[in-house]
Amino acid sequence: MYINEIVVYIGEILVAIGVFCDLAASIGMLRFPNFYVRLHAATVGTIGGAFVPLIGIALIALGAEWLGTYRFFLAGASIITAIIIIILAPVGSHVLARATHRARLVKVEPKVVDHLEEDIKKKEGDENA
Amino acid sequence: MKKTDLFVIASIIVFILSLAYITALGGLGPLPPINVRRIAINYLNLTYNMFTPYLTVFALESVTSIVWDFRGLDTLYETAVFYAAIIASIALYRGVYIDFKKNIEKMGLSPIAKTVTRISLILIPTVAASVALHGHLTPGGGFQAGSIATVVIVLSIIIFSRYFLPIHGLSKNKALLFRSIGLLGIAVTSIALLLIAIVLGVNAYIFQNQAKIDAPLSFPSLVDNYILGGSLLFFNLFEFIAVAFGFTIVFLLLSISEEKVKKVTIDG
Amino acid sequence: MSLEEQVMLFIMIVFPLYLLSFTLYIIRAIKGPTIPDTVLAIDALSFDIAAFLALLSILYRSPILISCAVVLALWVYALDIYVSKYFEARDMGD
Amino acid sequence: MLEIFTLSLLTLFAITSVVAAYLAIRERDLVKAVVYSAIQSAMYALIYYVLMAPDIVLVYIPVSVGLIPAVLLFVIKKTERYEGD
Repeated sequence: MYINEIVVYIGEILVAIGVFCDLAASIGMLRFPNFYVRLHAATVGTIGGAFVPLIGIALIALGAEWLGTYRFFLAGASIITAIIIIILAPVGSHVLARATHRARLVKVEPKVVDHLEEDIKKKEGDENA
Repeated sequence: MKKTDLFVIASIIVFILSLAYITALGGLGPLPPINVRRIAINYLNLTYNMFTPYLTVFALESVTSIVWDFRGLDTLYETAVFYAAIIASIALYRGVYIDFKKNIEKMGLSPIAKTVTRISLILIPTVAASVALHGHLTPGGGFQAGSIATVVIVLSIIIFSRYFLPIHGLSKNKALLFRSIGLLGIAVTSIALLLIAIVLGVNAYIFQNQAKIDAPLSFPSLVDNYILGGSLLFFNLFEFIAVAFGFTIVFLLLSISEEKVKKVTIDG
Repeated sequence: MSLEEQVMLFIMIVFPLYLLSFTLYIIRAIKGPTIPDTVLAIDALSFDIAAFLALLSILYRSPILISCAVVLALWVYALDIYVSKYFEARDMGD
Repeated sequence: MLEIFTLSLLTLFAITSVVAAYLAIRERDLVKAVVYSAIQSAMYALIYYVLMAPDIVLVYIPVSVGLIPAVLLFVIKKTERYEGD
């Protein structure tokens, strides 16, 4: 009989972690200086702030008997959404960062070394020579 | 964003809020009543009510229950609008052929994006099919599922390149064929009752799926205790096919390079 | 306190925190000096909203609302891909 | 309590959509305008969600966030990015 409550409590802990990650990511998104630094905050926001709470919501839905039969639909769809997010979100930010660097839209400002830029310059030099 | 922009936005928001406040106070005419009206109560009672099997529509969703008997007409008009748009784009691009290129390794975006897209090529159509086949139980239906499935088409055109779909066997003409199959399915579903009625020698309505007083035939709503939803299942399935392949045609044509189109349209 | 009331109370406590973080994301999305900033902010915002919509469907006690979350997560990824393809390639079909 | 939260959610989405629509009209850079209009329509979709119309949301998000930006970006790539005077 206690299995429902245990599942719901685990789910609530996961949602609470998600909310914390979400707040941290949004503050970082606002305060960080440029695009490449903001990518870190976006990672926290998508994986910690969307994937983890969706798993938690699936657990809460499994334990929530007052929602009726359709709670299994809710749990399954949450897990599918979580899988979609963990597959697609990193690729989205990767593609965006690659395009930004290639089109030179944002300057890589606080940098020690930028191997990608050196490679591109070397390639262009080879082509010109 | 400049300071004048901020000022204009703030004044627009204040205007909208004050308009909303005046409307809520009843300054622009009488307010509609808050409690549920009688026709809404009727719809809610007759949506899925097992105790009155002669009046209920056996649909769990109230939007479906409202368009229950007219879902065929709903589908017809949706497809008609879309049909005109697709025919226009095909006519605009007449004479332009998508060329065939085998070597597409170096085109498109990075290898990471390509690998992940190969996974989602299976994942996304599954989600779309579940939305289409559950259209009579949960929110969703043919148009929604078709537009979800279009994600795959657009992503594969943009991430791999415009040659990816023709290489894997989905050329423009084949998409047109599948779309025609979808349209044919919608047509057959809408006149199926009439055909059966002609054979049996009774009256029937086209585009409708409930038995009337003078027309005894209807699509089955329950099969072996599973809610089937009459003709809704068939309409959703065929419209899913029609919409998905219609969008495929549009995006395949849009992705052709501009020089090629100019050559055909200007030189004739 | 029953399990139902306790879950509802928990969601009520979480709700304003979500609203606060949405506001911050939206400020970045509107302000964002370059286009990638805006798109990145919309990206993170929409994935978080997808999680929040699932939570709302528990709060409103209507589980069938969940299918919107899947659609939102899928299409925002597509928006990323369009914008980056626009900047990276010479032609959208290449 | 639930009503207050729901109303504040609606207010946030509605005000954001007004701001995004204004910026999409004013913007000279058409790619940026497309992104702003995507924000505006996503906010409208969420308003529909809160008002319990999931069918509309399922149509509105694909068409306004997915298909219209795709078509517009295809077309902008074939013409010009900046709006003339």
